[in-house]
Amino acid sequence: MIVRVQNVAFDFSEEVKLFQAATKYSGAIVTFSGIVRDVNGDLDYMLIEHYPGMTENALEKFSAASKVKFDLEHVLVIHRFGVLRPGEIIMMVATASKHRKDAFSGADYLMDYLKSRAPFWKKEVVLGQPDGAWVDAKVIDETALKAWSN
Amino acid sequence: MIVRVQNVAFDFSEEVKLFQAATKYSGAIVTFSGIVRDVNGDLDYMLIEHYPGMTENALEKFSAASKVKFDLEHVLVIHRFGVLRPGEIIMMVATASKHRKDAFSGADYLMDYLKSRAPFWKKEVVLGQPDGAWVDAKVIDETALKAWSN
Amino acid sequence: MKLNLLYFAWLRERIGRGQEIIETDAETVTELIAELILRDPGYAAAFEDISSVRVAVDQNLVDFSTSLASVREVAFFPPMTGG
Amino acid sequence: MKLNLLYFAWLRERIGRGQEIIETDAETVTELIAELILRDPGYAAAFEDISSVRVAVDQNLVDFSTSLASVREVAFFPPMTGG
Repeated sequence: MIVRVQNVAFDFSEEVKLFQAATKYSGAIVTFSGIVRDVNGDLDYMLIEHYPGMTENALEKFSAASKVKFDLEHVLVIHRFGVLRPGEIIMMVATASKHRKDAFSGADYLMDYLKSRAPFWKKEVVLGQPDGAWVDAKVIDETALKAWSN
Repeated sequence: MIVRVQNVAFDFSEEVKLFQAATKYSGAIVTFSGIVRDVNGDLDYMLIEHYPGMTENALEKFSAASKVKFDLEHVLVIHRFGVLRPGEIIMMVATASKHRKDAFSGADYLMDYLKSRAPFWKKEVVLGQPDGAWVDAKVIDETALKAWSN
Repeated sequence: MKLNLLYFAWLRERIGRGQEIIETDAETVTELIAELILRDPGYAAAFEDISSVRVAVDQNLVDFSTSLASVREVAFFPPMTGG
Repeated sequence: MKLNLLYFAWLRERIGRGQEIIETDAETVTELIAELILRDPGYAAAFEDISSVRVAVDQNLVDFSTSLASVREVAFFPPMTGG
């Protein structure tokens, strides 16, 4: 299980290679990656703030929970903070399991927890408006999270 | 949408890089990869047979269906055939969407169709038994597929 | 009519070939299978447990009751195991 | 008692600082918020819509009714938006 919270960019392809190499018996690997997108053509950058210490603890906790709940051999979570430009990868998760449904569910579960329970906040700064605007949490994200307890 | 059925190995990391570069507005990318595993320590190789022509048509059809059903910007499917050694990547799918749930569901759906409806057959050849044994289809795979029509 | 027949995986192995062209008057897949079974023990072994056999006509998965009218290619194989 | 307070995102911006150490007798998070609001308009603005505020004590997400007994760090922030 690997959890990293970092300011610098990471190489998704390289991370997946290392992740796969660190598994022995998993026939199924699922990855998720989140990318900064400039949907309206005016995004200067995205600023990600986080709560050092609590962030790492929360991600470790969710990763460990997903590992047990879905019988995962290996779990990886990397999340960036600071200034990110359009096209950059914000974060990734990877899960490895014997069974593809577990690998899918593990990654999906981990993403739901990460979205709504890991202390990250995003601000979008568009060109000409240097103050930026904090991204609002979505009701559907909270709903998705609660579905796992049913 | 890209579908490839090939004998030669492919570079998963490189494929994901190209896949991401080919998307414009998708903030969420999900990948699945299947890997040959030597669980009992005696696997010589896996042999994958397929139905040329029908395979490509089936994969194109499922990819197009997943694209519409889950509002995906881009879909990639690569599946190998022939002799594959332990540790080699058998196949991969990648999905890109605005919303993470769509990217997850699209990849999951595509995998369920690919597993049970694309004309591939796997034979495992263990050391000392050159005839090998055809892998049986699983009831849970058929059940998973039918769940999408509910 | 002339039909191009294809066999995959263990059906191919039991029948002893992957492809053949036959002349038949079978009107459905079921009739075609009945005809093949009479040929030799390999076919009989291949079609022994019909619940483990799938069929595609002109590259589309179909039921055994499907008509062979204007069909050019019929493929028999076990349940698929890709991925 | 001494408490280390942390503020994130727009709570930090409204309060005008990200961290401070205060001396308080507040027994619960709710009492602490009530005390902070009286300080200056920045705090009042930050805690105006309490349904948009989340709290962690010693790095665990909790309810506002949580006791501050033996707590060392309290963090206030909006609903999280990672991923």
